[in-house]
Amino acid sequence: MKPDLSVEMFGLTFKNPVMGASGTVGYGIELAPYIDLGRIGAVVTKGISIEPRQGNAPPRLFETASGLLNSIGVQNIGAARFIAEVLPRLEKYDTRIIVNIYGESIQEYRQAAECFCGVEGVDALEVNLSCPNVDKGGLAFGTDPTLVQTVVREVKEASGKPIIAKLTPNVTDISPLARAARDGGADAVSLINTLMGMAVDIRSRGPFFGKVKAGLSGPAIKPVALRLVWEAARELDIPVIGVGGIMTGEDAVEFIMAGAGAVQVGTANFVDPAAMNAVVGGIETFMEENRIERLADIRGVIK
Amino acid sequence: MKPDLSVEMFGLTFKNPVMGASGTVGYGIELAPYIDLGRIGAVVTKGISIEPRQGNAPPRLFETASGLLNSIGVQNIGAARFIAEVLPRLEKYDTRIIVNIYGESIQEYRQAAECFCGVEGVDALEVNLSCPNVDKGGLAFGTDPTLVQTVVREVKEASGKPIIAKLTPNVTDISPLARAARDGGADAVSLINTLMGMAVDIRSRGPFFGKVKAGLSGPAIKPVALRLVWEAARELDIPVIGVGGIMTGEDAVEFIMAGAGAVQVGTANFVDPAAMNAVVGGIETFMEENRIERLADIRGVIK
Amino acid sequence: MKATIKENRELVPRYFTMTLSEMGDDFRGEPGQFVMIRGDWGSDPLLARPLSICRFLHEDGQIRIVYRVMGRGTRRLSEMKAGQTVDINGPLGNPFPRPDESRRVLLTAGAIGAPPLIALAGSMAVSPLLIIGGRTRNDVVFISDEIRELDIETIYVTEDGSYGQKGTAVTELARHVGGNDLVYACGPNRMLAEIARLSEEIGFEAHVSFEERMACGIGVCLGCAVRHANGTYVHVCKDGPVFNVTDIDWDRL
Amino acid sequence: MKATIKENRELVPRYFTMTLSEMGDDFRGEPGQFVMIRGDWGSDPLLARPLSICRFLHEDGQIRIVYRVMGRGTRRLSEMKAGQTVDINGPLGNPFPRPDESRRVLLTAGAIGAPPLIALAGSMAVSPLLIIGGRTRNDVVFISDEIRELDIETIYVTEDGSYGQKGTAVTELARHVGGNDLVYACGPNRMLAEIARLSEEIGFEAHVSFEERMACGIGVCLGCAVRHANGTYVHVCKDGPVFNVTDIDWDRL
Ligand SMILES: Cc1cc2nc3c(=O)[nH]c(=O)nc-3n(C[C@H](O)[C@H](O)[C@H](O)COP(=O)(O)OP(=O)(O)OC[C@H]3O[C@@H](n4cnc5c(N)ncnc54)[C@H](O)[C@@H]3O)c2cc1C
Ligand SMILES: Cc1cc2nc3c(=O)[nH]c(=O)nc-3n(C[C@H](O)[C@H](O)[C@H](O)COP(=O)(O)OP(=O)(O)OC[C@H]3O[C@@H](n4cnc5c(N)ncnc54)[C@H](O)[C@@H]3O)c2cc1C
Ligand SMILES: Cc1cc2nc3c(=O)[nH]c(=O)nc-3n(C[C@H](O)[C@H](O)[C@H](O)COP(=O)(O)O)c2cc1C
Ligand SMILES: Cc1cc2nc3c(=O)[nH]c(=O)nc-3n(C[C@H](O)[C@H](O)[C@H](O)COP(=O)(O)O)c2cc1C
Ligand code: FES
Ligand code: FES
Repeated sequence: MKPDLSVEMFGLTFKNPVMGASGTVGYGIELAPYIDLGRIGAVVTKGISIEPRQGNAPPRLFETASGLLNSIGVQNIGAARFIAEVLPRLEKYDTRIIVNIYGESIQEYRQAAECFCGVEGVDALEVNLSCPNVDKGGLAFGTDPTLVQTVVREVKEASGKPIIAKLTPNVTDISPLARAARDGGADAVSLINTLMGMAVDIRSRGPFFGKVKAGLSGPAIKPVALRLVWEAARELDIPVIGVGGIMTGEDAVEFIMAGAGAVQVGTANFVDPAAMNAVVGGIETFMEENRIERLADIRGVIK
Repeated sequence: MKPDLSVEMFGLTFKNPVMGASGTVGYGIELAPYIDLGRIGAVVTKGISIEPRQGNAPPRLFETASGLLNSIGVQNIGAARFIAEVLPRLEKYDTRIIVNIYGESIQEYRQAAECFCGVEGVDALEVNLSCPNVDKGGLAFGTDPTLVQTVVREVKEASGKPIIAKLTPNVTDISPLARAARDGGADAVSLINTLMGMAVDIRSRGPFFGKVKAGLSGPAIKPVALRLVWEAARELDIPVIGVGGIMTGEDAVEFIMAGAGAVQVGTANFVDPAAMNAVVGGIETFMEENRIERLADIRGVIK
Repeated sequence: MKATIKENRELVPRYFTMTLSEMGDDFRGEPGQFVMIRGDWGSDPLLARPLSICRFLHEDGQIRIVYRVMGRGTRRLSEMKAGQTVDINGPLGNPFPRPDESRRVLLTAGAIGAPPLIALAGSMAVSPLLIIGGRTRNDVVFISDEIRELDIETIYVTEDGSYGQKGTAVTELARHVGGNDLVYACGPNRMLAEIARLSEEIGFEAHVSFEERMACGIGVCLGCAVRHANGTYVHVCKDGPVFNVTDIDWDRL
Repeated sequence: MKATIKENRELVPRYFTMTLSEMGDDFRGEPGQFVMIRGDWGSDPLLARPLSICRFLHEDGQIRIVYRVMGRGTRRLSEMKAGQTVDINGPLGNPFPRPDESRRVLLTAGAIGAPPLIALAGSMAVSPLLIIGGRTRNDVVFISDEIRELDIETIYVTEDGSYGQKGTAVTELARHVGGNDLVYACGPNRMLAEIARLSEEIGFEAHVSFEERMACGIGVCLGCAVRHANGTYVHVCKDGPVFNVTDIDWDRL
């Protein structure tokens, strides 16, 4: 018997727990030549803001040991163009569409969310809480429980969509932030976003990136991501979506055992555009070999 | 002309900025067959507590992508035996000796520090602030500025030695903690200790480590370490000692450019017991090739 | 896609040629396109590396790449042996616009910039003039076998005069190029910027293949941004790697 | 220390033999000792791997290791070719106590546990009896060449009966061993625990080579802890890998 990989979250059924992580699958359609989008649970779009954004000046990428630093800067075409030009093409695929939204003030988050109010085809919003709070000197929203709760409540109200709060890992204790997201009405949390890192160019004797700091992703961060997912899952009754360094089906199973309701695959898509196929297949194989009928049988087995 | 690698910190001269990181060189003497201890700036001992400690049950090690998770649990022979049995052998080498101390309450830190009061041959104490605070449910001391300041003040008073406050990276913002260490009287701070991570054993469907969480070190964490060193160095006027994923002389130069007064080499010692020789040599080569006469010429060039 | 290494051989120190077979029947591609390539070597280095297709050996369903060992990835590649497999994604990016062969075509290569230009020359009916410049002898002769095989008219230039003319590819180009010529170039960005200036000065049309660090090679990471003359960012992997020199904001590289 | 690979060859599927030369004149070592070995392959995998010395080819200043591909590290090793170099640290750990050859010596190997026992047999004047057990044929015959070369009296045992006796190394040991015999063993910890129980029952002296994950191999990381019968932790790399079975707390592995 084929194992059942389907996942129920906030009233929706996902074919399987594997999603493309924000910023690593473009708007989703770009991967269509490489994978059957209908075989993955969902795509999460690149972060979308109210207005188009150019992103940061190059260089934007630096490879580290088993990791990648990026300083893309949320380059995107803005909500209006996304809805008009991209969404119709993306909707043709039989997969869930989650829009990742970006803002630098509560107002901006709210407005970005409003853009998707009533927009069919968008199944949920994922709120990137790692954005710098320009009103508060640039510290991420995701580091302050009060702000997390407010932002989540506002975007939920404004959009009427299920909300996934994407938490930042760069915090002392994830628990109060996870609780704040839930209290704000989040239907799920996803974590982790990138770890804050930096690279030095010893030839030029300067920072490698114009903004000095950049976000670290990839296999290097998997142990940290697993720990945070485990901590958040123990704290919450809403689903936790695990992200960070997932390259294989076995990696995904680790996150599920640590408590993840679903997983996102990010940097792996760069290494191999067909990575998500392999992750879905790997989970299936693991379940078959170990006679696991449904994911609930292994989810959160690590207490 | 040979470049000058020497470093002055808290009134002491170090031959060069390269130290063996706590927990990765045993008590120091274990590396004597592999490297000329007289060629490195200092050794930092394994964390030492008042009483001997057995450490955690195995397994204690798990290799991750470009990293290592450890759950050693501060196994050590205790301050008294260290002073009586190990120190006399270690003192014979022409290098600085820094004792890393461990405690689970302010009282324990103070007592551990007292053990070294007046003990000649011990050049400084490094206070591991990642220890769980048993009075406060196990969150690390290093996450609370008030506690950091208190612990540093107490150990300084009790030992009369220069104090290096070893900060934990698992915090939202390192600045207040770095300032707290300075305000408590720290002569330097070192960072980073390991990132908190976790590993899952999907065969047994359980956590790999008995304590579930474990500390991540190695090249995987270097970008995060660099960022924290840079942030702390901008904040402080006391030296910052950079640790995390340093494998080569060029890695060390990156930390120095990010603001480090000295560096520690940890996991690299496991990969190659002669790693510290290579790091010293690599810094020297870089300075020669780039006509840098002294480290001050490149230290903190990244603003 | 898996491809099998048929040959991997050092040409001169640091320069290698690798022939890949079993590319699959649907592997087509045109001069100027590249592949993302990676061996099966754990996660350090993590990302695939972009390398231009130097030869399409269509008869045998093979391609050839020529590369210089720069760092971790190319070194690892250089250690691979015939019979091992690599992961290939490609052909990627936009090819060189097909040259109007009624005009004189000049190819200008800076050392390891030569491979895509060799592919271009190989696709032309009439041999173009190839100018290949480099610091020293090895930086230009590494590609001689391909040049001979395709019988391309070539001027070699080295900065130290150890082989061919003494000078740089750009000074040599300046000596030969006219306003009505068509120039294709690949090399360090600094060299390409000089060609852009020259093109403005003399008025010739120039298409250059641009290099930028890449993560994905397929337009999903937005990492390979370069500033377009119109002020927006374009992406080398998807909008390039070939650009008309007038497309790039050379002052803000 | 750098050593050069003289030979690296698959014996049977997944089992390899690697001969290393240029070990340096001061490379001595005794049966039961191991080396930490690592190729020059970036930081994934990061750590060196402990492998027992299987043969000391003193005349040529060479050693031989025999290994099974388990995961990332051993697979990477298996891909290396003659002529490439590896980093070696060793010999490390405590050797087997020299057997009192007036007693009957029985060596018990669980599959890839054989290599250090081969080294021990090779150092003895009189051939001991080697019992090698494994799941199936390949898990015992991989080491046959060494056994033949050293002319070691051997009983092969497989769980599926595909080669030699049907059964396990321990059941076979139980059939042969007497209270006054001297047993040396290496294999999975589960097997060693059974031998410890047998030793208590029958009264023979047994020394086992123990496996635990290692980071440093030299006693600085304290990672390879195993519980001593006296309740403290000992470290496999420094206090072992060879232990008297009475030293280990087998109930708390
Ligand atoms: C479209 C395209 C086509 C290319 N075609 C070829 C080709 O045919 N043959 C060939 O040898 N090379 C080619 N390159 C360059 C090649 O991709 C890089 O040399 C290679 O990725 C370096 O990887 P590495 O791991 O060896 O070096 P790294 O360890 O990644 O870096 C080593 C050094 O090279 C520099 N570097 C790394 N990547 C780049 C880059 N993309 N551009 C400029 N500098 C870089 C780094 O700053 C560093 O100093 C091409 C690049 C692009 C974008
Ligand atoms: C003193 C000593 C001597 C050894 N001698 C030999 C030898 O002569 N020949 C040989 O083939 N092997 C020997 N081993 C075992 C060998 O070190 C491991 O098989 C190897 O480290 C696995 O590395 P890997 O990267 O291939 O596997 P990994 O990717 O690290 O792991 C693959 C699988 O193997 C398991 N594993 C990893 N390390 C160990 C270990 N130390 N013990 C038990 N299971 C492990 C893991 O749990 C995992 O399931 C010895 C080990 C020790 C400690
Ligand atoms: C190039 C790049 C761009 C990213 N952009 C976004 C983004 O726009 N919004 C967001 O919430 N996360 C973004 N992320 C974070 C990823 O979605 C993911 O959380 C992170 O990379 C960890 O997963 P990974 O290790 O599998 O890549 C980005 C990551 C990368 C590498
Ligand atoms: C096995 C191991 C044991 C450690 N023990 C200690 C310790 O006792 N006290 C301490 O302050 N840090 C300890 N550390 C942390 C290191 O000193 C260092 O901060 C960390 O490993 C990051 O550096 P690296 O990446 O170079 O290893 C330990 C690290 C490892 C890997
Ligand atoms: S390399 Fe990813 S967008 Fe170009
Ligand atoms: S492996 Fe490090 S102490 Fe044994």
